Amino acid sequence: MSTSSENGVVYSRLIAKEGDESIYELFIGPQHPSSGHMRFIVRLEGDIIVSVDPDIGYVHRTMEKLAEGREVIKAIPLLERMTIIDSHNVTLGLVLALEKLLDVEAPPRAQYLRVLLSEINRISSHLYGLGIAGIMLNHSTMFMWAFGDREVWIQLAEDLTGARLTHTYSVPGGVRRDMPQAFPERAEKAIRYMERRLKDYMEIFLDNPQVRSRYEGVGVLKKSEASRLGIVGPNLRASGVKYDARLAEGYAAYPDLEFEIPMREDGDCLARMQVRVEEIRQSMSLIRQVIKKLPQGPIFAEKYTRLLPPAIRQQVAQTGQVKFPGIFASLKLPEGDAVSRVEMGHGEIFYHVTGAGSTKPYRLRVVTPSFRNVILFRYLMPGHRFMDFPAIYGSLDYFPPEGDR
Amino acid sequence: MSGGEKVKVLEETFTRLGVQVSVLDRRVRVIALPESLRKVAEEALSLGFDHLVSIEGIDWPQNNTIEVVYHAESYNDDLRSLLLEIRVRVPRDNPRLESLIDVWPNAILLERETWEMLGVVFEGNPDLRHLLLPPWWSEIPPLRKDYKVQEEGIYVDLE
Amino acid sequence: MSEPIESFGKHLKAIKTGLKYLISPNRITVYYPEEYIELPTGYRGLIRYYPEKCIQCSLCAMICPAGAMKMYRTREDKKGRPGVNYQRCIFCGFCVDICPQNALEMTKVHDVAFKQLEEMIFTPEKFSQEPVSPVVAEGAKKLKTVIDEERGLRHEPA
Amino acid sequence: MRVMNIEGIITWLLKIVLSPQVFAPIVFPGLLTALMVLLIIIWAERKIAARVQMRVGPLYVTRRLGGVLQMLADGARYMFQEFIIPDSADKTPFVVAPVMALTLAIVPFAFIPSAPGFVPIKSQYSLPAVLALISTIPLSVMLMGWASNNKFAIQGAVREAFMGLAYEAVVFLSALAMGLLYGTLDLEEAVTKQWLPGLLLNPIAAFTFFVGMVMSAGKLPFDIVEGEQEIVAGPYVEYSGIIFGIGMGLAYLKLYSLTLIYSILFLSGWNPVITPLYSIYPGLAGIFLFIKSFLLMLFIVFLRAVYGRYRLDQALRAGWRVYLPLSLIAVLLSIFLRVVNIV
Repeated sequence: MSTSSENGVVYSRLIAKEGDESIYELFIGPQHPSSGHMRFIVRLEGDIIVSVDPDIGYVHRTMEKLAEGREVIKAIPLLERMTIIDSHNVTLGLVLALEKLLDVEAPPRAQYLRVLLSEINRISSHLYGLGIAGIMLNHSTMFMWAFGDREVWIQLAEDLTGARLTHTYSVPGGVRRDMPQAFPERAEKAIRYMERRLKDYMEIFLDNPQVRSRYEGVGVLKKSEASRLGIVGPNLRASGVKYDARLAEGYAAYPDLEFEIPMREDGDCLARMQVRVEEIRQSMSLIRQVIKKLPQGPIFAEKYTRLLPPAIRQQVAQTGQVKFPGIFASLKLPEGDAVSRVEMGHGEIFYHVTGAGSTKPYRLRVVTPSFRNVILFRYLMPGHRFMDFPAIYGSLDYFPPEGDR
Repeated sequence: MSGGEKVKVLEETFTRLGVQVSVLDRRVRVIALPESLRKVAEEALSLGFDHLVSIEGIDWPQNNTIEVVYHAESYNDDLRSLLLEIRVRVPRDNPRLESLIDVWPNAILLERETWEMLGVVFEGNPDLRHLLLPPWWSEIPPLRKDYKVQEEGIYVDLE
Repeated sequence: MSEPIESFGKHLKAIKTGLKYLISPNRITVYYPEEYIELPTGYRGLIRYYPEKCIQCSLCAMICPAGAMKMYRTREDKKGRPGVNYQRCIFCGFCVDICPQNALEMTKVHDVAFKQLEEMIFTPEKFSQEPVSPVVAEGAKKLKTVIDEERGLRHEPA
Repeated sequence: MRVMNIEGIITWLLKIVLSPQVFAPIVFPGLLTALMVLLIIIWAERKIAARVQMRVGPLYVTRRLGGVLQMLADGARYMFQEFIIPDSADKTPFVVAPVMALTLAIVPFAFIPSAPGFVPIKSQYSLPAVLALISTIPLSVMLMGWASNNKFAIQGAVREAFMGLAYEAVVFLSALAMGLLYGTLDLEEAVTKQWLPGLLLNPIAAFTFFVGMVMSAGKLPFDIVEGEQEIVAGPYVEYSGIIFGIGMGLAYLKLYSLTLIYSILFLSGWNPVITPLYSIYPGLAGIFLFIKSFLLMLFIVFLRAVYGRYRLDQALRAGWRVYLPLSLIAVLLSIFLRVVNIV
């Protein structure tokens, strides 16, 4: 097998090495302060990591098998449990694929509301990532600040959808709740507060010389390697690849909103964290644009509101809370399959839904960003010191329940 | 080269390889045979699809085959809105395929998952062991249709 | 430690930021049992069932993703009435949204505790009583959350 | 046999207790205040970190005082918790090591003067004696790590050895610089010689001693020995119950004795002596020494809310490449100041 790296990837680092007696084997096990719900078999030579074998699957809930055994609409709250900190982005991919299969189109106002909740979730997912990266360096202030300020965005999501984390907001045909009256002004205040707080984050965490010395030049992922290993999300954009599923797919209302893709060239831990902070700023500007440009009109597809009795249709228009038609309990998926890609906080999620004419999907394939980033643990770690392990782990923003599905 | 011509170029190169090509909404679907899989993969790599998004197995017990679906993607600007889908059918009782690790390095984990979930053996994959399931998993691969999951009704009868 | 002077300046800036918040902390703690937060309208809490509106169409039991809503049938009434099992319920609100008669409604109660697991299974009779939050019953102070530019989340007496 | 009446015995006892040899090490800057400082400092650390981090910190133990007795509750919990000795561990050193570490952390109070003329053991080598005792504590921590026969504990013990190398030389050299400056190695004389606080006389030594102190106490940003995120709790991973409590309190006791040394050498010790108090009882006159070291500890503990953790090799590199040369410069500066006989 070629170990040359002409196509950019060093193959020898892809295979976990067996230990001989000079190798010190440490199990950073599922029960460990900084391992999350997974285990790493770390092989050390002195202080230098020889190889890391990520052993995932401790939170594997067989989502794909469960989705095959239930009606289609039930797959949405099921698959939301893969990443509840970014729950709208994780189910949006499935809803888009189902809309292609059921050939229904969400009205423009629903498209904008989807972007609104997606960006709120992206900010709270990035804050979660910043907090975990902070506590991995034992910087408890960054952890508490990130999780404290995340409450502001969770509060906004709660006003919009009625649930803090697991909103189940998008369904095939549109969204379930309209934007409340007081929402725009509260969102504006949250954005101004967050802009001020990001400056404090930079001063106490990212520009703190102690954190800089832990992050700079550590876990460098070269541009060619990132693209060849199929890395996604901020980890990819920090290595200089300008790719974002929102540009590639142009779903929801993203084509008619302007946003740039923050990027870095050097691909080390610091670049990844800086990309996440800048993406928070981008998401806030997107929220401002959505609130300004939000079109009037229905939030649920005409094809389904037509089936509601007139009294309920009147009530929906008045309360802004959508009611489902009876057939939602047993939507029939036609023959054929559909594919969708959505940009989550952690990266690009991929759905492939195959229907076979029954109410249950024949096969539902989902590849989450964390599953695509797992290979980085094995690829990036060799050659670093043992104390770089939590720094790299924190900067990758890996989320075990999402990686295991 | 705009998206349209790009798709045409893809179509010609693959039809020259003697595989069935069809274009759906922004997806180039290639139905390949197990023998021509490596040729198609190397061709796709040279065209710019330099990494895999997913390797998926679909179990069709009716016609006794397992269909392995590769989705390849590219990050450069002209190809990024396109997805290359390669479908290969292998017999259900002895599903064997050639491992594509040296074409697409990130297949190393995806192949492990498909082997574990559907029993498709990828020859040449150096460490084909359990990834998500516990190491002592001995039942049939769970994503096969004959691995039944217990269903539940909606009625509960009181006294 | 390259360019020590500049990094020393940054050390001081980090300590200054810490001191700034030491002097004027922006705490977001709510002392829960003594105070509780008044939740926004449309909050998805425990469900309330109105038996008189229900037409026993069992759509809610069919759509429930977690299999929490079941139709409890007795010998005399074959169609059955819905009852929820809060061990499984995920508060997604699908049942409320599909009910054609608005016989199900979500309250703002979310902090009910149960001593035994069996208590969490609500038969139709128990399901039709209004759930009561223990904190409100004890008369805790009601607060409402305000998002404020300076301090982020602030809680004012509602 | 002279019959000692009751008052005789009481006055005799009182004389013993109030004598410097007993009062200083046991009561004032010594054991009792050390334990009381231990409780207050850990509580203050959690409260300060909580204030910076948008939360409240310990509260429910004594609600009106803001949970100040929280540490007492924790201490009692450790006291009554059964400590488990793993059978794979080496039993006797496993239990003896933390106790030895605690004694080594408390013995330095025998040399620390708390007021002019009020020192338990009067000797002109009290400074090197204290520092020598404090530098033996890492040995017992290594023994703890080695005896618990656990992979993470051994990693922790090796880290303790490495860190010991990083800061020991720096602390000794900066203390030597001050000894040279004052022309004496006796702590009490050092204070009398400071017509200007040592900090202003030799700021470089003050800075290097401060950093060396933070490193040796294992406080952030040099919290490397107990790196939770890498090696769970370092040498203390197999410990539970009171020997774990001792292990945890050890770092703070070491910090307390080092801050006392720091305020004696650099912040002119107990200098503004309150003469009326001195005439009543010399032991308490040194209250300023305690206040200065307490404030210094509060600042060091506040650093926890500002910093993460350095890598082991970065701490070593800083120790050897930055602070050791700095402390050598400090020695040269003291020699120069001595020649100019500024003191």
